[in-house]
Parts: sequence; C-alpha cells; structure tokens
Amino acid sequence: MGKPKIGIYGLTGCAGDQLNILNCEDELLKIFDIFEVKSFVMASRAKDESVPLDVAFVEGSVSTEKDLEELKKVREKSRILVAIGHCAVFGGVQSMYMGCEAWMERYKKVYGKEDAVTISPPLEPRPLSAYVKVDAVLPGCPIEKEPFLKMAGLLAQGVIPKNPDYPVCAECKWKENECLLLKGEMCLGPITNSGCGAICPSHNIGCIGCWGPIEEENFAAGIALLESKGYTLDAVIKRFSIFGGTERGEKLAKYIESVKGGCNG
Amino acid sequence: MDRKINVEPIARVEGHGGITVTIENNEVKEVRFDILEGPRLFEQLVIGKTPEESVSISSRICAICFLSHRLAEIRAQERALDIKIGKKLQLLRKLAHFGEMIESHSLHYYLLALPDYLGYPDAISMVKKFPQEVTGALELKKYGNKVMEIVAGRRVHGENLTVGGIGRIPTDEELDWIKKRAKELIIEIERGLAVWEKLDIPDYMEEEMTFASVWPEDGSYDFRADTIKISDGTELPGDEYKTLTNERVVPHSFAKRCRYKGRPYSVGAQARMLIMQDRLDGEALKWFKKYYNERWHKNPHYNNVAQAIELLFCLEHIPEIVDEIKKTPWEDAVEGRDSGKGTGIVEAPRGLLIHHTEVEDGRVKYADYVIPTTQNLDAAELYMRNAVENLIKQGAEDLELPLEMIVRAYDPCISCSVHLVKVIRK
Amino acid sequence: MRVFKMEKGNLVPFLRSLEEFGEVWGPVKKGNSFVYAHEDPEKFDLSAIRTLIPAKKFFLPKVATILKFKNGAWTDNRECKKRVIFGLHPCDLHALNIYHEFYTRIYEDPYYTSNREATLIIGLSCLPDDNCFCNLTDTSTIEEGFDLFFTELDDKFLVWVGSPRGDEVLAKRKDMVEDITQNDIKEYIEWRKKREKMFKVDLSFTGLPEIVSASYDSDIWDKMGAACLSCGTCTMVCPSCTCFDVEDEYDIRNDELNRKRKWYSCFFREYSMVAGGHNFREARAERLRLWYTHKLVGFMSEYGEPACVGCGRCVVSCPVGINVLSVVRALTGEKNDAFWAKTEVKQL
Amino acid sequence: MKERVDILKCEVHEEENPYVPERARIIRKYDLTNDVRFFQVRLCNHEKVMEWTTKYKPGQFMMLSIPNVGEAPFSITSTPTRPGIFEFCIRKVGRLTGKLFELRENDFVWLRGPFGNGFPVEKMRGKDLLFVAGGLGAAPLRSVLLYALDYRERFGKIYYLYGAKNPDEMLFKDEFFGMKERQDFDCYLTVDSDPTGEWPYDIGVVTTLFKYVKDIDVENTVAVVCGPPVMYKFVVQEFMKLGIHEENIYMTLERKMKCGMGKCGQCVVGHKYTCIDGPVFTLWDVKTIRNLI
Ligand SMILES: Cc1cc2nc3c(=O)[nH]c(=O)nc-3n(C[C@H](O)[C@H](O)[C@H](O)COP(=O)(O)OP(=O)(O)OC[C@H]3O[C@@H](n4cnc5c(N)ncnc54)[C@H](O)[C@@H]3O)c2cc1C
Ligand code: SF4
Ligand code: SF4
Ligand code: SF4
Repeated sequence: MGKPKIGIYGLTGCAGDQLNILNCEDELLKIFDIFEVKSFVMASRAKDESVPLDVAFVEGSVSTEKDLEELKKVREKSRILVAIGHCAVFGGVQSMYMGCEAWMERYKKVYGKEDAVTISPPLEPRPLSAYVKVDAVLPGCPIEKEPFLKMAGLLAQGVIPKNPDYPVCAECKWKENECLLLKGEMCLGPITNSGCGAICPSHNIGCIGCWGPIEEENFAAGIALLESKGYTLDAVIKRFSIFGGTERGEKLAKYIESVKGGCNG
Repeated sequence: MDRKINVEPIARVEGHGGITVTIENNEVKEVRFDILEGPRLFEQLVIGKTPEESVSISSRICAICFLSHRLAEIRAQERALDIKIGKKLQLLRKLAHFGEMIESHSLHYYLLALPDYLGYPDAISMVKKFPQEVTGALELKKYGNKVMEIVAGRRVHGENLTVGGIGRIPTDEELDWIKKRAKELIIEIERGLAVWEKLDIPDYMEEEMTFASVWPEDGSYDFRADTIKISDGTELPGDEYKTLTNERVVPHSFAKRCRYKGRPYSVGAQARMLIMQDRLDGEALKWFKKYYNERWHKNPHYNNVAQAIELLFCLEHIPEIVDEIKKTPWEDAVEGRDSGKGTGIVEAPRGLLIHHTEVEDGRVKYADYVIPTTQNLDAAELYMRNAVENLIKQGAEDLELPLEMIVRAYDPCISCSVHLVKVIRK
Repeated sequence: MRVFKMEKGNLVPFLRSLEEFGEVWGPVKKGNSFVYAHEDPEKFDLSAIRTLIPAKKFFLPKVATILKFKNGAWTDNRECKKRVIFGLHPCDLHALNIYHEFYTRIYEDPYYTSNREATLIIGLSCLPDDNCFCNLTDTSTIEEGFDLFFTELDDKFLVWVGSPRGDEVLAKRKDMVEDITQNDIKEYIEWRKKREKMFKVDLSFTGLPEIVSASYDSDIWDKMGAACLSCGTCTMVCPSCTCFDVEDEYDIRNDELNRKRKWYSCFFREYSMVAGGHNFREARAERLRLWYTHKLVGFMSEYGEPACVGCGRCVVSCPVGINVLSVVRALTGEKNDAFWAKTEVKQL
Repeated sequence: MKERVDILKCEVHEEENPYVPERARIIRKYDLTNDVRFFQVRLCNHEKVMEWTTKYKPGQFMMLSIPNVGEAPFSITSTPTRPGIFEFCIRKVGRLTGKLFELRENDFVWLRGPFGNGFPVEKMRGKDLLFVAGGLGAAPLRSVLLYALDYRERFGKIYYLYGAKNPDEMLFKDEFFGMKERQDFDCYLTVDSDPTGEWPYDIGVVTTLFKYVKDIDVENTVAVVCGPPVMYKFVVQEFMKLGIHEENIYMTLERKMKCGMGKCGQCVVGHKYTCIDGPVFTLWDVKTIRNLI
C-alpha cells in the first residue's frame, strides 16, 4: 500500500481551516511525508486532479453553482470525504438565517440587484452534507490543530475517525474553569461541540458556539435558562443562530414560530 | 493570434480567484481578475447583533487577517459607542497585531511568494535547496501564531480581545517568552531578506501608482490610526474613507472594486513603507535603504520585500512593547453611549482595512466593510494588462506564471474581498 | 490513632520539606473558587471549601495514555508521578475510599493502584459552607484513607497519623510537632461542636434508597430531563464518579499509536448506545434516573453507603440546578426552588 | 532537582496488566450470513494458548482490539472443552466490526479476557437444559451447547430451539443440521419465513418450537435464552407457562463496554455492571433491576 493520496479543497469560507493546516508548522513536513498531497491550492501550484483520492478534506460552504460543481467532482473521485470547519460541516456564519428571512433579499441589499454578479449563480450557503455524502467531519471555526492531527493520524492508518459526542462544558471542566453560565454570562458551552479545548471559557469569555451545535442539543432549556438570567428571547436566539448553521437555524425558526411567531432576523 | 488564457484557480493565495485574459489579433481585449469565492453577505449578517457579536462575526471574514478585522471592528464599535480604553489594552492590541503581521508576512513571503522567484511549485519543494530558509520561515510563522494565541486567544479567530476589554491578560512568563523569542528570531528574517538581493525582479508591468495607508497620529510606524494618508499628500480623517475608496459592483466578481479619483490605487506593506518610510528605524531602516529604488513606486513585486522588512521591524519593536505592557497598570475602559456611528481603520497585513458601523440601542443597524484586496483589484488588473501587452510584444509564451505572480504579490485575501461590498441604500 | 500537634507557623516549612517525596499539591484560589495546584505551600488556601475538580484527577487523570502499540505489541504505559496532596477534606477522603474500593474490586486497575501508591495524602479539616451536607451522608468525619490529617484549631493543628507512611514522614520531622495535652483534646471537642452546628442544609436523608427506588416512575425525572443540558458537568465534578471512555489515537509526530482513556459521563448520548444505534437511555430523563439511582441506591446495596459524600459540588455546578439536594427535595415532596423545578421547559 | 526520598512508590509492577491485549492470528474465517462472519483465532504466544483456551466459561466474552480502531466485547462461541482456539461470530455493524471484516486469514487481532460471569455450568449439572436462541444469539449459546454435549453425561434432557429470520440468516446451519441427527438431545430449527421454499424444518417464530418440549422436570430445569431484546419477552412467557422458576431462567445481555472489568461504567444498569455481574443474568435479576431489557 502506498501513501494515501489526499487533496485539500476550499469552497466558500474564510480559509481558516486550510490556514490552520498550514499552521501545523512543526508537523507540516510530516503531513506532506505521510500523505501524497495531490492538491492543496492554497499551498502549492503543483496539483494533479486526475487521480482518485483516498481522502479529500473540504472546507467552506456551498455558496455558488461553481462550489457545487467542484464539490461533486471531488466527491466522485474520493474514497473518503471529510468536511472540515464550521462552514463545511454546518454551513458557517453565512447560513445563520437559514429557515428565515429570504436570502435573496439580503443578497440584493448587498449587491443591489439579483443579477449584479454574473460570474457564477450564487446559492444560499449550505453545508456539504446538503448535497453529497460526507464520511467524517471535523467542526470548528476554525478547526484546531490537535484534533486535526488526530484525525489525520487515523486517516493515514486507513481508519475513519469519529468526533466526540459531548459539549464544550466537558472540556471546560477538564480545564478547571469556573462556570460562566453560573455567573450569568451567555455561554453556549452546553450546546456546542467540544474539540476546541474550551478556549473561550478558559479566557473568561462565554463560548459563542463556533464548533457548532451538538447533535443532542437541548436548546429549549438553554433558552429558558438564559431568559431566567435576564436575557431577552431575541438576544438569546440571535446568539444561538450565529453558529447554529442551517440545521439549528431551521429548528430555531420553528421554535420562534411556536412561541411568538416571526423569524430570527 | 487569438488566445484565451484562463488561470484558475490561482494557487497559493487565500480564496478563489481567476484571471481571464482575452487576446484577439495579438491585441489584448480584456484582462479580468475574477473573484469566484461565493458571497457571504457579512454586512447583512451583523445587522441586529450586539457590538460583541458583530466583532465575532466580522472577524470571520478572513482567517489570515482575522485579527485586523477584529481590531477594525472593535475600533469602529468603540468609536460608535464612545468607549475609551486604557493604555495597557492599547499595547496588548498592538502586540497581537504585530504577531499577526509576523505570521502573515512569513507565510506570504516565504511560502507563497518566494517559490515563484526561485522556480518551485511550493515551499515544501524548496526544503532541499533552502532548508534553513524554509525552517526559519516556519519558525517565524509559528512565533507570530504563538503571539496571537497568547494575546488574542488562538491562532485563528481568537476571541480574547473584545470591545473595551480583554478576557485574559497574558501572564508575565508568557510576555517574557514573547520578548525573548523575538530577539532570537531576528537572524531568521535577515537570512530571508538576504535572498531578495539575488532575485530578478520583472519590470514588464511597471506604471506609476498611487498608494494609501494609515497615518498614525503619534508619529510612529504602526498599523492602527484614525487617519488615512494617500501618496498624493492628502490626509483623510477615517470617517471620510469613501473619498478614497468609492466602491462599485462589477459583474465578474463577488468582490467590489475601488478607485481613487477615477484611478486604481494600491494598499499593503509597499504602500505603508513608501508612506511611512521616515518613521522606520533600526535594522529595518537599513534594509529598506539597501533595497529601496525608484521602481518601488511602480512595481507591485516590491510588496514582497516590503513585507519582509516590516516583519523585521515588528520583531525589533516587540521587546519594547512587552516592557511597556509589563509596567503599565490596567485601567478599565470608560463606557460611553449605546448608539452612534464609528469607523475603525487598521492596516491588515495586506493593506488598509476599514470597518464602518452604525449602532442603535446597542444593536448594529448598518455596516460597511472595505477590504484591502478590494482596493487592490483594479491596480492588479492594470498591472496585468501592462504585463500581457508587453509580454506579447516580447513574444513570451508563458503568460500564466507572470500574471499569477502579480496577483500573488498583492497577497490577496480573496475570501475577504468578496464579502466586503458596499450596501446600496435606497 | 496517634495524634500530635503542630504550631501554625510550622505548616509551610513542613509542607515544603515534603517536596523531597514528590510534588506538593494543595488548594489555591482560582477566581472565587479553588483548584488543586502544584505551587509553593505558602499559596495554599486553608479556607478552601470544595475545589472545582476533586482529587480524583490525580488517580484517574482526565486524559491518559494507558497503552502504546508498537511493532505488533501493546505495551503498558504507566505514567505515575510522585505527589503529596495536601488539603483533602473528610468528604474528599471518603470519596477516595470509594474510588479505592471501586478500582481494586475484582480486577485491580493497575493505573489507579500505581497512582495511589505514588501519592501521600494529607487531609485537612474544614468548616462547612451553605452547600455542604456531609453531615447528612455520614461523611463529615474520617477514620481512614489518609496518611496524615490536619485539624486546624485556633492556634495550632492537630496532626492525626493514619498510616505507617504517615508515621515515617512525621518521625523524620519530630522537631516540628509536639505531643498533645489534655487541653488540646478539650479544644478539639469544642471545635467539633462548633463545626457540627454550622451545617445549614435542612433536609432528611433517612430512607432515601427506598424513596428513590419507589420513585422509579415519578414524573420528576421527565421534568428534570427537559431541563438537563447533558453537559456532563455534574459527573466531572463529582468525586465519586468513575466512568471513562477509551479511544485509540495515532500520533503522527512520533509515529505511534496511543490507547487513551478519558473522563466520560453517563449523561452523554453515546454512553448507552449499542450496535445498530439502539440507545438504552435515549431520553435524558432515563440518564438522570440512572445517575441518581446509582448514587443513592445502587451503591448503597453494593457498599452499604451512598456514593454521595455530601461535598456539594453538584449543588454549585449544575447550570440548571439539578443536584442531590434538589432531587431529594423533589422526591420527598419538600419545597424546591431549583431552576428545573420552577421552569416549564417546552421541548420542540 | 534533588533526589527524591523513596517513600512513595512509583514503579510499574511486573504483574499482568489486564488492559494489555495479547496478539492472536486469524486462522480461519468464513461467512455465516451476509453480515455475520465466523472467525477462528489462535494466540500467537504458544505458552498461553492452552491456559487461555481452557480457563474460560461458556457465556464469557473477550475484548477484541484492532489498533487505531479500538476494542469491543465479543462472546466466545467456542467451548473450553475443545481448547487451542477461540471462535467468534461477528456481525458487521460499525467501525471496529467493519475493519475486522477487512482482515484476512493470517492477519492479527488482539485479545484480552475472558470477562463476564458466564453460564453457571456447575449449577446446571444434573439438570434438564432448555436452550432457546434467536438470530445472533446462537453465538454465545453455541458455546454452552457444545459444552453440554461434550459433557453429555453430566446433564439430563437437552433441548435446543433456534429460530432465524430466514434460512440465509441461520448461523452454523450445517453444524445444527448435523446435530438434528443426534439421538442424545433434541434440536429444533425454525425460520420466520422461507423465500427459498427449500427449508426442510419448521416455519414460524421460535416460540412455536415450544410444542416439541416434553417431559422436562420443571423443578430441575435450567432455561437459557439468547437473542434480540424483542424476543426475550415472548420466550420468557413460554418458560413461565412451562413453570420454570425465575431464578433458573438465564439470559445474556448486551451493553456498550470499554473495559470489561467493571470500571468504565458504560455497561452499567442500576447498580449492576453488565461486564462483571453479567452478561448472564437470571430472570429474577432482570425483574428487580429495571431497565435491564
Ligand atoms: C457481552 C457482549 C457480547 C457480545 N458478543 C457479540 C458477538 O458475539 N458478536 C457480535 O457481532 N457482537 C457482539 N457484541 C456486540 C459488539 O460488541 C458490537 O457489535 C460492537 O462493539 C460494535 O462495534 P463497532 O465498532 O463495529 O461499532 P461502532 O462503530 O462502535 O458502533 C456501532 C454501534 O455500536 C455501539 N457500540 C460501540 N461500542 C460498543 C460495545 N463495546 N458494545 C456494544 N455496542 C457498542 C455504538 O454505540 C453504535 O451504536 C457483544 C456485546 C457484548 C456487550
Ligand atoms: S463556562 Fe460555559 S462551557 Fe464552561 S461549564 Fe460553564 S456553560 Fe459550560
Ligand atoms: S469555546 Fe466555543 S466559541 Fe470558543 S473556540 Fe470553543 S467552540 Fe468556539
Ligand atoms: S444534570 Fe446539570 S450538570 Fe448534569 S448534565 Fe444535566 S445540566 Fe449538566
């Protein structure tokens, strides 16, 4: 068995996940050594899109027809497709209004008219899984070095990695932090995927949820709890939606509909 | 000869861009720098959010210069809300900002730009011939990252620096490490700078250019100010940034375009260095003098070396920033109002960055972001057209690499440029 | 038990001198709370009540590599560190005793045992705050499970020797301690009386196992389940929670495979999930019931005492107020103003 | 740092660490159904082969490791009366089992164990035995069945009732077909449905086989059921109808396990740890510890 062939791709996003791969300064040469990197446009001019890949890492949300085309091409030639980063896994901040205010209206507010830009028809931003099968995910805005290396390690061994199922609070307790929620701060730890190492609470900053919603999030209780601490429903919903991605966006829209009608915009 | 050249995607830049050149009868019909990165509508995403949320969201515009975005937004919010911060916090922000410059410039200079001049597809392939330079680059990058991690919370999208405050102040041990390591690394960047001397800098695109950058009020070479200076001598108060930028939408790009007095202009390390050259000092000044010549005013390739000199400048100044932070006592910010307008102006590694915000009752009502790459697009197109015309005359076959090199010289951060577009108000 | 007394001023030099056995750890302030840290004993805070994370972190580390795989074989990877831990209160020591029983029953957990043998345990007396209820769980005093135990009186410490190791340590520091007098005993008795009066939690734990068992079908579990965030905080802070997860990680830096174990919680979704995605405890209510039955009933039938040691950590940690006290109140029909009990959480 | 005085012990003891798995070689494998595969493995360390393969009890399980993927419990389907090897039948359901199915003969896996209480084979002595299996439940049952047959003289009457969804889903079909020929015990096989039309025996759910159970001494019968959770209820009803005592009815249960030694907690039910207090439980246990099935 030769070295696994990999490709690293970016759709629409801030490139933070690819950057954090480049940020593995001590391990970068090693990564290029254990894998045969066939395409990593952000780092190299050399690329070969003609060969099938063992693993494709894809960052970014699908936000134009062109993104979608590229995603489908990558999917087709890759055995394992890994969504990296919040945009690819959940849709990114750009998808926070999913299930709510019409996207085209907002688009027009920025660009003036629907067809102001003709280069590639825009799409409302969605995660990869909205269009293709995704074999593994590494969330985070951005992904972190340690979980990435862990994931790369297993992939290099031919094993598909699995993410933890628990929220930031667990890691926060491991860091022995005082709970910010108990101090009345808006911390999204309990409904957010772990993996970051509870960075923000460890800096006395409430988690803003950038690792996306945990699968079993009890956001109804989260809302009720924050309301009991004096935050308005509107403020809580806004905060929840920022990194809620398309899925929580839709859930929130339903929730708001049921409690007060209207939308999270 | 009819020819259509399409370079897409452009490698070793952040985001998705493409260059389309159409040549008919040996005449250049069109040179187009397309931005293919999808729209994310940031200026709409922040509407209705709190100032803090707006900072977290808008810093996601770009990963490489997230901190600049963050600092620009923080500054905009603080001006809108009339929040006054203490000196220690100012210095901490400055330190983090220097960290970002070091990280971004080392990434760009060594890993993204140098391979072109030396004839490699990427930096990893350079390891054999230039082991010291490549490992040195990684060390510098790691250091810049570490500074951001310590002061800003993490390498990318750290949340530690907030409107009017900071979550956790770095410990003395951390600060001491930052200082010590800065001194150790100076040798690395000087080694990198020495490579420039041996390079052939192409001239087929040259044309006199207008430059713009911040103009720090305290007379220092720095990356934050409330005033913009243009190379024609004009000084603009930050709030009047539109006099410079004049954004417009073009159909072939999700990024808007900027022109000053109807002409392209350029921002970035080269612009900063030309405008603030009298404020350089130390070794950085010596290297600038060594490499400076008339072509700096008309050739974008000098942006690369300007970045490397700036990197050295940052390393040289970090020790004194650290010393000052340590001796300055903490003061809480003075709260102002909950409605108002404000503009935050900073230098991102790749140039002038402007965040404008309007807040009403603690919620963002309007936002406008003008990104360095947006400002550089027209200049890049102009230089590419020159290059194509001259290269055709010289009968050159390979147009792709020269064009890509021009684009890369701008160190474009395409994902930012895209979302950062003017809101049309009815 | 042998008892000595020590002048207050001798404590710091005494603790410093213990560095010769291993790292000296003790409670230090973090924000408004406390954590065990390896610092100069001068920084130890004798007034510390409960630390954020209990001393179990020394015996079952939050994350540890237990095995390494190299050249076709798994090898034991025991990293034990010699430590002196100062400042464990009676409730913490009771919890450690539970840990000890649990981790040595039937199969001895070699990692636990190594860590335990490498640790010198020094207890410290405490005065309860509003959330301590070790008087209700019968864990407010301690007879065994420590090497030395310090009781802080007005102007001195009484030092109880709980093990031959403790005796040996003290024997080499004879000049720091003195024999006790009749008067010291009197002072101690006064101190005990004063302490007993300080417990504030007004609640009866009598008959609790039966009550919890009988409440199996009570709807309070659903009410709690609606509010519980499955954040796992309660299990992380509980000194008698023992669960862990095991995971293989391949480290590309050193080209080696590590089998790691890390703290885990019965509140996490996958805890009770088996092949085919079937989950024996799909509803959070069921996980809560498991925890409380395990703490208050199950352990009782196995070890004759509840697994709750009354340290109050869940009381101060659960963001929605689910804790032993509020649950017992709910089960026994007492007034309950916990968030989960007051608030109707409407699920989608 | 100063040399530390040696009061605290920090040496790693030489005694066996029950977390360390032993290497074993897959010596035979074949498909039992389209997603269940039979694996026969042998420990690589010759010195341990006999010790390990004679000391376990039917109904116990091993923790099987594949490096990088992890570890999971699998019932031993072979019997200590036929030592030298371990046999497993494994259904492909996820990461570890998926990887296991990629392995070939002569590849390695890693084992530790045995764990669990196993069936009370001593208590069964002299008793009539009634085994009922459904689907994959035949795996742990096969072990105790073969054991009982190898020590045939120790037991009274033996009934083995086994039901599968359809003929293709029946494990060890040939082996059990062969057993039907034996005169010294009663083996009955059934399938829920038979799309092939070639099934020679009963058709219907496993409980329909109870009609064949005759002349057992209910006071002196041990009944064992293994199968999917849904089956338990109905089979237990049949046992009760026959009048078998709750404490003589045994079943094996499945929970997630990470250690097999009553430490990780993931298999806990009430105050029972399935890995050490089980996986074999009596009906009485099941009734008193709620949530067990
Ligand atoms: C005592 C006992 C005996 C068993 N005997 C057999 C047997 O003989 N043959 C057989 O095919 N299977 C048996 N199992 C089940 C077997 O352990 C699981 O099928 C196996 O763990 C699935 O692992 P996986 O990595 O392939 O699946 P995963 O990818 O881990 O997950 C698939 C599903 O299995 C669950 N799961 C994960 N780990 C375990 C675990 N350790 N135990 C149970 N479920 C788990 C997950 O929650 C998930 O829902 C037995 C289980 C127990 C407890
Ligand atoms: S601070 Fe936030 S992440 Fe940490 S425990 Fe509290 S709620 Fe959870
Ligand atoms: S704490 Fe929350 S916001 Fe901060 S990095 Fe982690 S997931 Fe993101
Ligand atoms: S009971 Fe409280 S602390 Fe425990 S998981 Fe639920 S919300 Fe978290």
